[in-house]
Amino acid sequence: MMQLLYFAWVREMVGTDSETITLPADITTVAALLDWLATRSPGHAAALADRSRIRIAVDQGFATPATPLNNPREIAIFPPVTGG
Amino acid sequence: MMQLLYFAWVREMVGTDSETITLPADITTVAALLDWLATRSPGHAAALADRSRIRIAVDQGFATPATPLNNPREIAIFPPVTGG
Amino acid sequence: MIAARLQSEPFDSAIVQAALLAGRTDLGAAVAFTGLVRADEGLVALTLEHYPAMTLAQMQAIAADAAVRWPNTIGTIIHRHGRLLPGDSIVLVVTASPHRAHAFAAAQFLMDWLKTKAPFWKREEWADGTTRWVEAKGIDDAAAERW
Amino acid sequence: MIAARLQSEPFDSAIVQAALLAGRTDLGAAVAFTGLVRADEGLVALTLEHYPAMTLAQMQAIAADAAVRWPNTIGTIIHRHGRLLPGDSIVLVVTASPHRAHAFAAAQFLMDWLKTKAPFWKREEWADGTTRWVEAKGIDDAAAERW
Repeated sequence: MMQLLYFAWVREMVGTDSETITLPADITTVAALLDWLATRSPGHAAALADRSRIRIAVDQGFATPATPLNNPREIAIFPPVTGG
Repeated sequence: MMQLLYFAWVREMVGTDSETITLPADITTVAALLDWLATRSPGHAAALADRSRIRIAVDQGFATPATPLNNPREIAIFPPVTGG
Repeated sequence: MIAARLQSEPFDSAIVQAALLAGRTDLGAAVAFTGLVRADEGLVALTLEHYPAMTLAQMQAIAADAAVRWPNTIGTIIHRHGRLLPGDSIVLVVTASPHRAHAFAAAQFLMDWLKTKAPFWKREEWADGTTRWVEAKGIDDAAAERW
Repeated sequence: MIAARLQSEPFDSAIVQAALLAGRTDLGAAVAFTGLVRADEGLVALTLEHYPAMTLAQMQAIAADAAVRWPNTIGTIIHRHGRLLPGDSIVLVVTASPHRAHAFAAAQFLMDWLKTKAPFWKREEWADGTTRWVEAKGIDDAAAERW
Protein backbone atom coordinates (compact mmCIF):
# COMPACT_ATOMS: atom_id res chain seq x y z
CA MET A 1 0.00 0.00 0.00
CA MET A 2 1.31 3.42 -0.89
CA GLN A 3 0.01 6.95 -1.17
CA LEU A 4 -0.08 8.90 -4.44
CA LEU A 5 -0.33 12.67 -4.16
CA TYR A 6 -1.20 15.08 -6.98
CA PHE A 7 -0.64 18.85 -7.01
CA ALA A 8 -1.69 21.86 -9.08
CA TRP A 9 -3.05 21.06 -12.56
CA VAL A 10 -2.04 17.41 -12.25
CA ARG A 11 -4.42 17.22 -9.28
CA GLU A 12 -7.17 18.97 -11.24
CA MET A 13 -6.78 16.73 -14.31
CA VAL A 14 -6.59 13.49 -12.33
CA GLY A 15 -9.58 14.69 -10.31
CA THR A 16 -8.30 13.93 -6.82
CA ASP A 17 -5.50 15.09 -4.57
CA SER A 18 -4.53 11.62 -3.41
CA GLU A 19 -5.17 7.93 -3.83
CA THR A 20 -3.97 4.82 -2.07
CA ILE A 21 -2.71 2.07 -4.34
CA THR A 22 -0.93 -1.25 -4.20
CA LEU A 23 2.06 -1.03 -6.46
CA PRO A 24 2.20 -3.98 -8.90
CA ALA A 25 5.37 -5.99 -8.36
CA ASP A 26 6.64 -5.37 -11.89
CA ILE A 27 6.59 -1.57 -11.46
CA THR A 28 10.16 -0.90 -10.35
CA THR A 29 10.91 2.61 -11.65
CA VAL A 30 9.25 6.02 -11.72
CA ALA A 31 8.92 5.77 -15.51
CA ALA A 32 7.09 2.45 -15.24
CA LEU A 33 4.80 3.86 -12.56
CA LEU A 34 3.81 6.77 -14.81
CA ASP A 35 3.10 4.41 -17.73
CA TRP A 36 0.93 2.27 -15.50
CA LEU A 37 -0.89 5.23 -13.91
CA ALA A 38 -1.72 6.64 -17.34
CA THR A 39 -3.92 3.58 -17.95
CA ARG A 40 -6.04 4.10 -14.84
CA SER A 41 -8.42 6.76 -16.21
CA PRO A 42 -8.74 9.32 -19.02
CA GLY A 43 -7.90 11.98 -16.41
CA HIS A 44 -4.69 10.20 -15.45
CA ALA A 45 -3.83 9.77 -19.13
CA ALA A 46 -4.39 13.46 -19.88
CA ALA A 47 -2.44 14.64 -16.86
CA LEU A 48 0.53 12.44 -17.70
CA ALA A 49 0.43 12.86 -21.49
CA ASP A 50 3.42 15.21 -21.69
CA ARG A 51 6.08 13.74 -19.43
CA SER A 52 8.33 16.77 -19.97
CA ARG A 53 5.85 18.77 -17.89
CA ILE A 54 5.71 16.25 -15.03
CA ARG A 55 7.89 16.25 -11.92
CA ILE A 56 8.05 13.50 -9.30
CA ALA A 57 9.00 13.19 -5.65
CA VAL A 58 9.49 9.77 -4.08
CA ASP A 59 9.15 9.82 -0.30
CA GLN A 60 9.51 13.60 -0.45
CA GLY A 61 12.73 13.72 -2.40
CA PHE A 62 12.93 14.75 -6.07
CA ALA A 63 13.16 11.78 -8.43
CA THR A 64 13.73 11.16 -12.14
CA PRO A 65 12.09 8.67 -14.52
CA ALA A 66 15.00 6.29 -13.85
CA THR A 67 14.66 6.41 -10.06
CA PRO A 68 14.06 2.85 -8.74
CA LEU A 69 11.09 2.25 -6.46
CA ASN A 70 11.98 0.34 -3.29
CA ASN A 71 8.79 0.08 -1.29
CA PRO A 72 8.00 3.79 -1.40
CA ARG A 73 5.40 5.06 1.05
CA GLU A 74 4.51 8.24 -0.81
CA ILE A 75 4.92 9.39 -4.41
CA ALA A 76 3.92 12.89 -5.46
CA ILE A 77 3.27 13.93 -9.06
CA PHE A 78 3.14 17.58 -9.99
CA PRO A 79 4.05 20.23 -12.58
CA PRO A 80 7.39 22.09 -12.52
CA VAL A 81 7.38 24.24 -9.41
CA THR A 82 6.58 27.97 -9.58
CA GLY A 83 7.23 29.34 -6.11
CA GLY A 84 9.37 32.26 -5.05
CA MET B 1 41.98 82.82 -7.70
CA MET B 2 40.85 79.29 -7.05
CA GLN B 3 39.97 77.14 -4.10
CA LEU B 4 41.90 74.03 -3.09
CA LEU B 5 40.10 71.52 -0.87
CA TYR B 6 41.70 68.67 1.06
CA PHE B 7 39.93 65.67 2.56
CA ALA B 8 40.70 62.83 4.98
CA TRP B 9 44.41 62.18 5.63
CA VAL B 10 45.43 64.58 2.87
CA ARG B 11 43.69 67.31 4.87
CA GLU B 12 45.41 66.20 8.06
CA MET B 13 48.88 66.06 6.48
CA VAL B 14 48.54 69.39 4.66
CA GLY B 15 47.20 70.88 7.90
CA THR B 16 44.18 72.70 6.49
CA ASP B 17 40.92 71.81 4.79
CA SER B 18 41.16 74.53 2.14
CA GLU B 19 43.31 77.30 0.76
CA THR B 20 42.82 79.96 -1.88
CA ILE B 21 45.57 80.23 -4.45
CA THR B 22 46.37 81.95 -7.69
CA LEU B 23 47.30 79.27 -10.18
CA PRO B 24 50.64 80.08 -11.92
CA ALA B 25 50.11 80.49 -15.65
CA ASP B 26 52.45 77.61 -16.49
CA ILE B 27 50.45 75.07 -14.43
CA THR B 28 48.17 73.63 -17.08
CA THR B 29 47.53 70.05 -15.92
CA VAL B 30 46.59 68.24 -12.71
CA ALA B 31 50.04 66.59 -12.65
CA ALA B 32 51.80 69.96 -12.84
CA LEU B 33 49.57 71.33 -10.08
CA LEU B 34 50.50 68.45 -7.77
CA ASP B 35 54.23 68.95 -8.48
CA TRP B 36 53.93 72.64 -7.68
CA LEU B 37 51.80 72.09 -4.55
CA ALA B 38 54.35 69.61 -3.20
CA THR B 39 56.86 72.50 -2.95
CA ARG B 40 54.62 74.70 -0.80
CA SER B 41 55.33 73.06 2.59
CA PRO B 42 56.69 69.86 4.12
CA GLY B 43 53.06 68.93 4.88
CA HIS B 44 52.07 69.31 1.24
CA ALA B 45 55.14 67.34 0.19
CA ALA B 46 54.35 64.50 2.59
CA ALA B 47 50.67 64.37 1.63
CA LEU B 48 51.48 64.22 -2.07
CA ALA B 49 54.54 61.98 -1.86
CA ASP B 50 52.80 58.85 -3.17
CA ARG B 51 50.74 59.95 -6.14
CA SER B 52 49.22 56.46 -6.49
CA ARG B 53 47.32 57.19 -3.26
CA ILE B 54 45.99 60.58 -4.41
CA ARG B 55 42.72 61.26 -6.19
CA ILE B 56 41.65 64.57 -7.69
CA ALA B 57 38.39 66.29 -8.56
CA VAL B 58 38.37 69.42 -10.74
CA ASP B 59 35.24 71.49 -10.33
CA GLN B 60 33.63 68.51 -8.64
CA GLY B 61 34.30 65.97 -11.38
CA PHE B 62 36.90 63.21 -11.09
CA ALA B 63 40.14 64.04 -12.93
CA THR B 64 43.39 62.29 -13.82
CA PRO B 65 46.99 63.60 -13.80
CA ALA B 66 46.61 64.41 -17.50
CA THR B 67 43.42 66.46 -17.04
CA PRO B 68 44.02 70.00 -18.38
CA LEU B 69 43.22 72.96 -16.14
CA ASN B 70 41.09 75.62 -17.82
CA ASN B 71 40.43 78.24 -15.18
CA PRO B 72 39.15 75.80 -12.57
CA ARG B 73 37.30 77.33 -9.61
CA GLU B 74 37.76 74.39 -7.23
CA ILE B 75 40.18 71.50 -7.07
CA ALA B 76 39.85 68.83 -4.40
CA ILE B 77 42.66 66.47 -3.40
CA PHE B 78 41.91 63.36 -1.39
CA PRO B 79 42.68 59.66 -0.82
CA PRO B 80 40.83 56.89 -2.70
CA VAL B 81 37.24 56.93 -1.47
CA THR B 82 36.00 54.47 1.17
CA GLY B 83 32.28 55.02 1.43
CA GLY B 84 29.47 52.52 1.16
CA MET C 1 22.53 29.27 10.34
CA ILE C 2 19.83 30.05 7.80
CA ALA C 3 16.32 29.47 9.13
CA ALA C 4 13.27 28.64 7.00
CA ARG C 5 9.62 29.38 7.69
CA LEU C 6 6.44 28.49 5.81
CA GLN C 7 3.31 30.45 6.70
CA SER C 8 0.08 31.89 5.34
CA GLU C 9 0.36 35.09 7.42
CA PRO C 10 2.13 38.23 6.13
CA PHE C 11 5.67 38.93 7.36
CA ASP C 12 7.39 42.16 8.38
CA SER C 13 10.80 42.22 6.74
CA ALA C 14 12.13 44.89 9.11
CA ILE C 15 11.31 42.75 12.15
CA VAL C 16 12.82 39.67 10.53
CA GLN C 17 16.02 41.53 9.63
CA ALA C 18 16.30 43.12 13.10
CA ALA C 19 15.91 39.68 14.71
CA LEU C 20 18.57 38.24 12.41
CA LEU C 21 21.09 40.99 13.23
CA ALA C 22 20.32 41.11 16.97
CA GLY C 23 23.31 40.34 19.15
CA ARG C 24 25.67 39.98 16.17
CA THR C 25 28.57 42.40 15.88
CA ASP C 26 30.47 40.97 12.93
CA LEU C 27 28.03 41.78 10.14
CA GLY C 28 28.72 44.58 7.69
CA ALA C 29 26.08 43.80 5.09
CA ALA C 30 22.43 42.76 5.06
CA VAL C 31 20.35 41.97 1.98
CA ALA C 32 16.56 41.65 2.14
CA PHE C 33 14.80 40.36 -0.96
CA THR C 34 11.01 40.57 -1.10
CA GLY C 35 8.97 38.88 -3.81
CA LEU C 36 5.60 40.51 -4.46
CA VAL C 37 2.41 39.66 -6.34
CA ARG C 38 2.62 41.87 -9.44
CA ALA C 39 -0.72 43.52 -10.21
CA ASP C 40 -0.73 42.47 -13.85
CA GLU C 41 -3.76 43.94 -15.64
CA GLY C 42 -6.84 41.97 -14.66
CA LEU C 43 -5.16 39.79 -12.01
CA VAL C 44 -7.50 39.34 -9.03
CA ALA C 45 -5.50 36.99 -6.83
CA LEU C 46 -2.73 34.42 -6.72
CA THR C 47 -3.05 31.19 -4.77
CA LEU C 48 0.08 29.34 -3.72
CA GLU C 49 -0.45 25.60 -3.38
CA HIS C 50 2.29 23.60 -1.68
CA TYR C 51 3.19 20.07 -0.60
CA PRO C 52 2.87 20.24 3.16
CA ALA C 53 5.07 17.27 4.04
CA MET C 54 7.87 18.28 1.68
CA THR C 55 7.91 22.04 1.21
CA LEU C 56 9.34 23.19 4.53
CA ALA C 57 11.85 20.32 4.53
CA GLN C 58 12.96 21.35 1.04
CA MET C 59 13.29 24.99 2.13
CA GLN C 60 15.41 23.86 5.07
CA ALA C 61 17.60 21.76 2.77
CA ILE C 62 18.14 24.75 0.46
CA ALA C 63 18.96 26.92 3.49
CA ALA C 64 21.42 24.34 4.80
CA ASP C 65 23.09 24.16 1.39
CA ALA C 66 23.52 27.96 1.34
CA ALA C 67 24.93 27.92 4.87
CA VAL C 68 27.63 25.47 3.74
CA ARG C 69 28.48 27.53 0.65
CA TRP C 70 28.69 30.82 2.61
CA PRO C 71 29.74 29.81 6.14
CA ASN C 72 29.92 33.39 7.47
CA THR C 73 26.44 34.20 6.24
CA ILE C 74 23.30 33.97 8.34
CA GLY C 75 19.78 34.33 7.09
CA THR C 76 16.06 33.78 7.28
CA ILE C 77 13.78 32.67 4.46
CA ILE C 78 10.00 32.91 4.70
CA HIS C 79 7.61 31.66 2.02
CA ARG C 80 3.87 32.22 2.19
CA HIS C 81 1.16 29.90 0.94
CA GLY C 82 -2.55 30.40 0.34
CA ARG C 83 -4.46 33.15 -1.46
CA LEU C 84 -2.62 36.46 -1.96
CA LEU C 85 -3.67 39.73 -3.54
CA PRO C 86 -1.79 42.04 -5.91
CA GLY C 87 0.89 43.91 -3.99
CA ASP C 88 1.09 41.25 -1.26
CA SER C 89 4.46 39.84 -0.33
CA ILE C 90 5.07 36.19 -1.27
CA VAL C 91 8.61 35.44 -0.19
CA LEU C 92 11.31 37.01 1.94
CA VAL C 93 15.00 36.15 1.90
CA VAL C 94 17.17 38.05 4.37
CA THR C 95 20.90 37.37 4.51
CA ALA C 96 23.67 39.04 6.50
CA SER C 97 27.41 38.60 6.24
CA PRO C 98 30.65 40.36 7.15
CA HIS C 99 31.00 41.41 3.49
CA ARG C 100 28.43 42.42 0.94
CA ALA C 101 29.44 40.05 -1.87
CA HIS C 102 28.51 37.02 0.26
CA ALA C 103 25.22 38.51 1.43
CA PHE C 104 24.20 39.27 -2.16
CA ALA C 105 25.34 35.88 -3.49
CA ALA C 106 23.57 33.89 -0.77
CA ALA C 107 20.32 35.82 -1.27
CA GLN C 108 20.40 35.27 -5.04
CA PHE C 109 21.24 31.59 -4.63
CA LEU C 110 18.37 31.11 -2.17
CA MET C 111 15.88 32.84 -4.48
CA ASP C 112 17.05 30.90 -7.55
CA TRP C 113 16.65 27.64 -5.64
CA LEU C 114 13.31 28.54 -4.09
CA LYS C 115 12.07 29.28 -7.63
CA THR C 116 13.16 25.92 -9.00
CA LYS C 117 13.30 23.47 -6.06
CA ALA C 118 10.65 24.41 -3.50
CA PRO C 119 7.33 22.63 -4.16
CA PHE C 120 4.99 25.58 -4.65
CA TRP C 121 2.56 26.14 -7.50
CA LYS C 122 0.92 29.46 -8.33
CA ARG C 123 -2.64 29.68 -9.64
CA GLU C 124 -3.81 33.03 -10.98
CA GLU C 125 -7.41 34.25 -10.80
CA TRP C 126 -8.37 36.76 -13.47
CA ALA C 127 -11.10 39.40 -13.57
CA ASP C 128 -12.95 37.47 -16.32
CA GLY C 129 -13.38 34.54 -13.95
CA THR C 130 -10.75 32.31 -15.50
CA THR C 131 -7.92 30.72 -13.56
CA ARG C 132 -4.51 29.75 -14.86
CA TRP C 133 -1.59 27.83 -13.42
CA VAL C 134 1.63 29.80 -13.80
CA GLU C 135 4.11 28.08 -16.11
CA ALA C 136 7.66 27.48 -14.90
CA LYS C 137 10.17 29.71 -16.66
CA GLY C 138 13.28 28.49 -18.41
CA ILE C 139 15.03 31.65 -17.20
CA ASP C 140 14.59 30.45 -13.61
CA ASP C 141 16.16 27.09 -14.42
CA ALA C 142 19.03 28.90 -16.11
CA ALA C 143 19.47 31.12 -13.05
CA ALA C 144 19.60 28.08 -10.77
CA GLU C 145 22.07 26.29 -13.06
CA ARG C 146 24.75 28.92 -12.49
CA TRP C 147 25.42 27.92 -8.88
CA MET D 1 13.79 57.01 -11.18
CA ILE D 2 16.40 56.30 -8.52
CA ALA D 3 16.56 58.95 -5.81
CA ALA D 4 19.62 59.74 -3.71
CA ARG D 5 19.82 61.17 -0.22
CA LEU D 6 22.74 62.21 1.97
CA GLN D 7 22.07 62.63 5.67
CA SER D 8 23.55 62.27 9.15
CA GLU D 9 20.31 60.91 10.66
CA PRO D 10 19.50 57.18 10.77
CA PHE D 11 17.11 55.77 8.18
CA ASP D 12 14.33 53.20 8.44
CA SER D 13 14.68 50.78 5.54
CA ALA D 14 11.10 49.52 5.87
CA ILE D 15 9.69 53.03 5.53
CA VAL D 16 11.96 53.77 2.58
CA GLN D 17 10.95 50.54 0.82
CA ALA D 18 7.24 51.10 1.50
CA ALA D 19 7.48 54.63 0.07
CA LEU D 20 9.27 53.30 -3.01
CA LEU D 21 6.62 50.64 -3.67
CA ALA D 22 3.62 52.85 -2.87
CA GLY D 23 1.23 53.27 -5.77
CA ARG D 24 3.21 50.94 -8.03
CA THR D 25 1.54 47.77 -9.23
CA ASP D 26 4.11 46.41 -11.67
CA LEU D 27 6.85 45.41 -9.24
CA GLY D 28 7.51 41.77 -8.44
CA ALA D 29 10.84 42.13 -6.66
CA ALA D 30 12.39 44.47 -4.11
CA VAL D 31 15.98 44.31 -2.84
CA ALA D 32 17.11 46.28 0.22
CA PHE D 33 20.83 46.36 0.94
CA THR D 34 21.98 47.78 4.27
CA GLY D 35 25.64 48.48 5.05
CA LEU D 36 26.48 48.43 8.75
CA VAL D 37 29.40 49.46 10.97
CA ARG D 38 31.02 46.13 11.86
CA ALA D 39 31.96 45.98 15.54
CA ASP D 40 35.50 44.82 14.92
CA GLU D 41 37.28 44.13 18.22
CA GLY D 42 38.23 47.46 19.82
CA LEU D 43 36.43 49.70 17.31
CA VAL D 44 34.78 52.60 19.13
CA ALA D 45 33.35 54.61 16.24
CA LEU D 46 33.55 55.33 12.55
CA THR D 47 33.38 58.86 11.17
CA LEU D 48 32.37 59.39 7.56
CA GLU D 49 33.84 62.53 6.05
CA HIS D 50 32.47 63.68 2.71
CA TYR D 51 32.81 66.43 0.12
CA PRO D 52 29.63 68.44 0.58
CA ALA D 53 29.52 70.10 -2.83
CA MET D 54 30.27 66.91 -4.73
CA THR D 55 29.01 63.89 -2.80
CA LEU D 56 25.26 64.16 -3.35
CA ALA D 57 25.77 65.17 -6.98
CA GLN D 58 27.96 62.09 -7.46
CA MET D 59 25.36 59.86 -5.79
CA GLN D 60 22.71 61.30 -8.12
CA ALA D 61 24.94 60.67 -11.14
CA ILE D 62 25.44 57.03 -10.10
CA ALA D 63 21.67 56.69 -9.56
CA ALA D 64 20.94 58.19 -12.98
CA ASP D 65 23.43 55.80 -14.59
CA ALA D 66 21.70 52.81 -12.94
CA ALA D 67 18.28 54.08 -14.07
CA VAL D 68 19.53 54.08 -17.67
CA ARG D 69 21.00 50.58 -17.39
CA TRP D 70 17.83 49.14 -15.78
CA PRO D 71 14.96 51.26 -17.12
CA ASN D 72 12.21 49.29 -15.35
CA THR D 73 13.93 49.55 -12.00
CA ILE D 74 13.19 52.21 -9.39
CA GLY D 75 15.15 52.82 -6.23
CA THR D 76 16.34 54.94 -3.37
CA ILE D 77 19.88 55.25 -2.09
CA ILE D 78 20.71 56.86 1.25
CA HIS D 79 24.23 57.40 2.55
CA ARG D 80 24.96 58.73 6.01
CA HIS D 81 27.85 60.95 7.06
CA GLY D 82 29.24 61.89 10.46
CA ARG D 83 30.14 59.77 13.47
CA LEU D 84 28.59 56.31 13.66
CA LEU D 85 28.81 53.54 16.24
CA PRO D 86 29.26 49.77 15.80
CA GLY D 87 26.01 48.25 14.55
CA ASP D 88 24.79 51.55 13.07
CA SER D 89 23.60 51.59 9.47
CA ILE D 90 25.81 53.49 7.00
CA VAL D 91 24.17 53.06 3.64
CA LEU D 92 20.87 51.84 2.23
CA VAL D 93 20.18 50.83 -1.35
CA VAL D 94 16.60 49.81 -2.14
CA THR D 95 15.67 48.75 -5.66
CA ALA D 96 12.44 47.38 -7.09
CA SER D 97 11.73 45.93 -10.50
CA PRO D 98 9.22 43.73 -12.31
CA HIS D 99 11.77 40.87 -12.15
CA ARG D 100 14.28 39.91 -9.50
CA ALA D 101 17.39 39.73 -11.68
CA HIS D 102 17.18 43.46 -12.43
CA ALA D 103 16.49 44.43 -8.82
CA PHE D 104 19.53 42.42 -7.64
CA ALA D 105 21.81 43.70 -10.42
CA ALA D 106 20.89 47.35 -9.92
CA ALA D 107 21.42 47.10 -6.15
CA GLN D 108 24.85 45.48 -6.61
CA PHE D 109 25.85 48.01 -9.25
CA LEU D 110 24.84 50.91 -7.00
CA MET D 111 26.78 49.51 -4.04
CA ASP D 112 29.88 48.81 -6.13
CA TRP D 113 29.81 52.37 -7.46
CA LEU D 114 29.09 53.99 -4.11
CA LYS D 115 32.13 52.14 -2.75
CA THR D 116 34.44 53.40 -5.50
CA LYS D 117 32.97 56.66 -6.83
CA ALA D 118 31.18 58.49 -4.02
CA PRO D 119 33.50 60.88 -2.14
CA PHE D 120 33.34 59.50 1.39
CA TRP D 121 36.24 58.65 3.68
CA LYS D 122 35.98 56.51 6.79
CA ARG D 123 38.06 57.22 9.89
CA GLU D 124 38.09 54.58 12.62
CA GLU D 125 38.47 55.36 16.32
CA TRP D 126 39.95 52.54 18.39
CA ALA D 127 39.69 51.75 22.09
CA ASP D 128 43.41 52.52 22.58
CA GLY D 129 42.82 56.12 21.48
CA THR D 130 44.30 55.77 18.01
CA THR D 131 42.50 56.71 14.83
CA ARG D 132 43.02 55.24 11.37
CA TRP D 133 41.76 56.13 7.92
CA VAL D 134 40.28 53.09 6.23
CA GLU D 135 42.26 52.05 3.15
CA ALA D 136 40.44 51.58 -0.14
CA LYS D 137 40.20 47.91 -1.13
CA GLY D 138 41.28 46.52 -4.47
CA ILE D 139 38.37 44.10 -4.26
CA ASP D 140 35.96 47.04 -4.43
CA ASP D 141 37.63 48.39 -7.56
CA ALA D 142 37.45 44.91 -9.09
CA ALA D 143 33.74 44.70 -8.21
CA ALA D 144 33.07 48.07 -9.86
CA GLU D 145 35.06 47.10 -12.96
CA ARG D 146 32.67 44.28 -13.84
CA TRP D 147 29.84 46.63 -14.85
